[in-house]
Amino acid sequence: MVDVNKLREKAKEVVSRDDVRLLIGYRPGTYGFRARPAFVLGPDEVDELIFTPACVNNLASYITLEEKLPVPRGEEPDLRKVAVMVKGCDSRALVQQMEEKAYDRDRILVLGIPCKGVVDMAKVEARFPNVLERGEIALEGDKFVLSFDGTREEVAREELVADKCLRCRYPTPLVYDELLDEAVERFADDDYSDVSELEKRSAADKWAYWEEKFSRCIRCYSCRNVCPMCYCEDCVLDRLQPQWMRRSVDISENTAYHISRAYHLAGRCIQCGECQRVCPVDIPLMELNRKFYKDVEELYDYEPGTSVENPPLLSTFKVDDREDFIL
Amino acid sequence: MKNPYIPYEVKILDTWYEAPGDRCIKTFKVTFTDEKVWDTWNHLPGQCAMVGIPGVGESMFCISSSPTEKGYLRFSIMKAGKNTSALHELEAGDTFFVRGPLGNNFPLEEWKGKNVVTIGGGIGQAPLRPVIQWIRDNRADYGELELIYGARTSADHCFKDEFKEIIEEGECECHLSVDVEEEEWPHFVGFVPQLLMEVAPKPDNTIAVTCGPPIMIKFVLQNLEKLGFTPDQVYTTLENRMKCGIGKCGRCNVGHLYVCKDGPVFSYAQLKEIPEAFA
Amino acid sequence: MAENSDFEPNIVAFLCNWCSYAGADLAGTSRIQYPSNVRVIRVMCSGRVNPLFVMNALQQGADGVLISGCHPGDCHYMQGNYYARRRFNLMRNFLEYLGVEPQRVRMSWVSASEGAKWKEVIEEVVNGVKEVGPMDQFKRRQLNW
Amino acid sequence: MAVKKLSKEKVGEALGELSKFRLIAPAKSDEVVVFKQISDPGEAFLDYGNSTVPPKKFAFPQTETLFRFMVGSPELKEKNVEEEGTTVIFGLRPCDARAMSIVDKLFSWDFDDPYYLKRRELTTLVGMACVEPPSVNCFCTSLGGSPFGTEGLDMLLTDMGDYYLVQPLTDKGKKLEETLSAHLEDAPADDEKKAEGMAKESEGKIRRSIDTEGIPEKLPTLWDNELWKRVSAACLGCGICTFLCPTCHCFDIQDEVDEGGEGRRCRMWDSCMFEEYTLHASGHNPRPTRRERTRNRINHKYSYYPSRFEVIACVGCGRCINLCPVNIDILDILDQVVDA
Repeated sequence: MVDVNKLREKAKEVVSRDDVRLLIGYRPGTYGFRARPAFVLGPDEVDELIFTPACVNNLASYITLEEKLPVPRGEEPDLRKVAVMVKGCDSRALVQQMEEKAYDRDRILVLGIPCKGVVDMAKVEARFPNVLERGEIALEGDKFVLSFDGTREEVAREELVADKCLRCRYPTPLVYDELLDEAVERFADDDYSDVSELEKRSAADKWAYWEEKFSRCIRCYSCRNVCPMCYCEDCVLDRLQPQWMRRSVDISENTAYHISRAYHLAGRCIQCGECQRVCPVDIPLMELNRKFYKDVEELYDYEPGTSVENPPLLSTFKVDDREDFIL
Repeated sequence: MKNPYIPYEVKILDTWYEAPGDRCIKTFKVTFTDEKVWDTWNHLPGQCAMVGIPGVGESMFCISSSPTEKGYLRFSIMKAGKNTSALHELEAGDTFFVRGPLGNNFPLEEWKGKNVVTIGGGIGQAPLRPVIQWIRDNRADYGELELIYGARTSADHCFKDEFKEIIEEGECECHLSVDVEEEEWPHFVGFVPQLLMEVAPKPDNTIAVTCGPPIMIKFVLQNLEKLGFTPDQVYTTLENRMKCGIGKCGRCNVGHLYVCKDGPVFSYAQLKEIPEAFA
Repeated sequence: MAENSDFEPNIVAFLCNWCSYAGADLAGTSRIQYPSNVRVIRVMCSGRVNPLFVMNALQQGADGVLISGCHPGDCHYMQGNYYARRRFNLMRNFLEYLGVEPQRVRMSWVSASEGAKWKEVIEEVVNGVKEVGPMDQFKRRQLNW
Repeated sequence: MAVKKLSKEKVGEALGELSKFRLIAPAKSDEVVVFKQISDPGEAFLDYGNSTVPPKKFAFPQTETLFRFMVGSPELKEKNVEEEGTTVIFGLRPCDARAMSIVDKLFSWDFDDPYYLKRRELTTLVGMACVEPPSVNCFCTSLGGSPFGTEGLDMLLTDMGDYYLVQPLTDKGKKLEETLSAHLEDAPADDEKKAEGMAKESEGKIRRSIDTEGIPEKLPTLWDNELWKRVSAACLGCGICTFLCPTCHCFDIQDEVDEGGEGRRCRMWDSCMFEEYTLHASGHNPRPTRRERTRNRINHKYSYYPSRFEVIACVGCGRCINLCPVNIDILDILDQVVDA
């Protein structure tokens, strides 16, 4: 576990630097076990910063999310660095963004947090409903320790940990300027069993499965907006000329939306799981992304967000790529 | 009551370009395909209508003809997005759809006996045109009419022929400008707010009406204050993205006012209270 | 899906201008008979085919989609078909994962001289789609209202 | 007439009776509770907290055709809402019903919205009192609502253990009670009193609150306050808070044309948190960042709406708090407004 004092000290040092504009980290949420993103502008604001297993957000999204307003005449654009705290999975978003040349490495300052897993807040809230006063979660050994309302509960790690963490290949950030804790050895691997299982079903079964899910979609676009890889300034979904995706919400358009969203992440999704976490109607979006992830690894031996030097998967090719499916 | 979402079909009687370029402005002179609609159609200067083509969309435009011009409506439309591009394809004899009249109007009844000065910029002259036309057609009811109008170049001037006619007839003071120097331009060179200071209309018993790009309106309002106009003597129109036009869909609000329903005509006295009005 | 002998599928084919379109043209001028279920959309290169095109075709009532380009190495733009190949492979696997039968989305290499191959490809595609029946997964359905 | 009860064993029968209407009830889609049209009473899932998506979509559908046309033809075929028939929304929460009565004001303001109002006229709302507040973030009592609130409802059901206490509240509710009469029995005489006590108890269990006094007047004075930048910094600009809000009513209108030129003009939910919401065709956007959009959302609910309709456009259902991906909490924002 990251020592919170060390984290705040480091944060203070970073935001005090002349070449740093902003530090993005975590602070306690407004109720229960929640944590939320913190945007720290000065050294006097670091005291609320935390890192706990409740810090589920992928803060890499915010680097590209900020609106670029025109710089008023006579003023210089603010080119100072953005400092960001990242877990292992989050750091891969930075790698992938830089691989795609979304920004230069010197625009960001990365505080890496080796991570042994965050909680699935839905599981926590199902297990401990009605916790309003601020509670705390810590990982101690292989148990989550939850303290709230004067009580302390221990729960086995597997029961509350987010699914993505059980498959985590990169618990220690792949890119950082400073590591806030000792590196964590890889403790899990991904066998894609969930994807393989679905692959085996019949076409009709698969469609029935997805139809139920897609028909719930309300197209709030939270899965798109939260995604660190969805940073196009002009999204194909919003375009009216030509309008590829209609705004009306029905099974056809919803399916089209989910195909487009997932396909745009083919070879780019870094498995942070944010899309599935934020979905208000529990569409298992990671099962879509993971299909691509699996195929990309199996067919092209490519793993997104692992090396800045790699060319993006779909902007390159090999002459001997597989083509047994071609007539 | 009629379903307010159902538009009327109109037929284009005549159409011509006011200004050239990528963002060209085309005027459409139209009448209802169903003549009976005229019996219930009542609009006043300043009011708007949703103009569109089923299959493309709808957008809000001011009706740029005065109700004193009988038998037709006029719209002057700048090519900007999907809907306006489709409208620009249309020629005389073609049809499109109109839903309205929507919004409020200039309080021309209240202005009776007063002088009126209009200050327009570019396509912003479109909502001012019905005011001018109304006053020209009810000349005895109003005092002096003074027109101030500018655009980037002389080619960008809207309603060129009508301005020419007004100037030739000498029925009212008319001040024109272009932003940048051009050959054989007999009038003012510079921005509209500068021209306004040059002309310096007197505020006594006078109403100032302005419409144009937001940045122009901002400086015109400042300059009118300098000239001694009080906020309740100054009127302008606002625009925002609109969908329903009847105060339901929510997007066109500036502060607590819906531009489509409470506007588009506002007095500066109203807008001064609303910081969002000039966002 | 039940096999339906009366079923005549709609196939949308995106053909590259330089090879496959010419190949289909050759089939025509050589009077080679092939099934008339295909609606051809000419694109400059198979690399131009955005996966959105495929999805949109299926939404708008196509029962199958074919993308056809030059053989590897023959691309008029040097590499377009290589990119298309990668993109298409992922697309095809993904649609299958959602429950869209793999027979519905196909890709082929047909050169300008392969009029006879064009016929074979079309027969293969049409028969494949006939096997799985009409596309009814995410076709746009106008609701009653 | 004695107060009636509906035994839980007979709920199936009663729902069967009601399925001659368009019957909307909470049901499960995987583990998510959604309101949907049900034909089989067994689908109904009444033992729920609250639905993720509010039942507003049955008065104000997410996508709705206004009229149909053939491209190039002058004929426009108006949608006839009447064809949808009589609708019963069964088992909705009092806050969601109250939200509908709030939104009614907007849709009947000045221009009547024929689609919405017709649908409301055809709809009977059967509420399910919250014996337990469904969420830790419920704050309906701060906004004039209550877990047993009746505003907007035609009938209220209260879970008394083995049966539901049935209280018709309007003529529509009484009519529905008659329709159901074969399945109802007399309730114990003191049940209404008992329910009042349960209401008090449930109200006492609501733990979040805000004093709204003065907020509508104060908000416009905080226009340029730095709090807006702070509270919106984490916002992702998604539509969760607005789409899932039972009082949010903003919509977009778009035309859709199919192969062959058959088209429809339809309206669909839109969100003030989306960038394109206010984007002009010229490229100018009067609300260019999440700061302005967040400010507008709060102002619309807590200042603009009450200034026009004398009621705050929020019912305290807590959905926007529960489901915000980044824990933007409307009560936290309002606290900051009060403190500013």
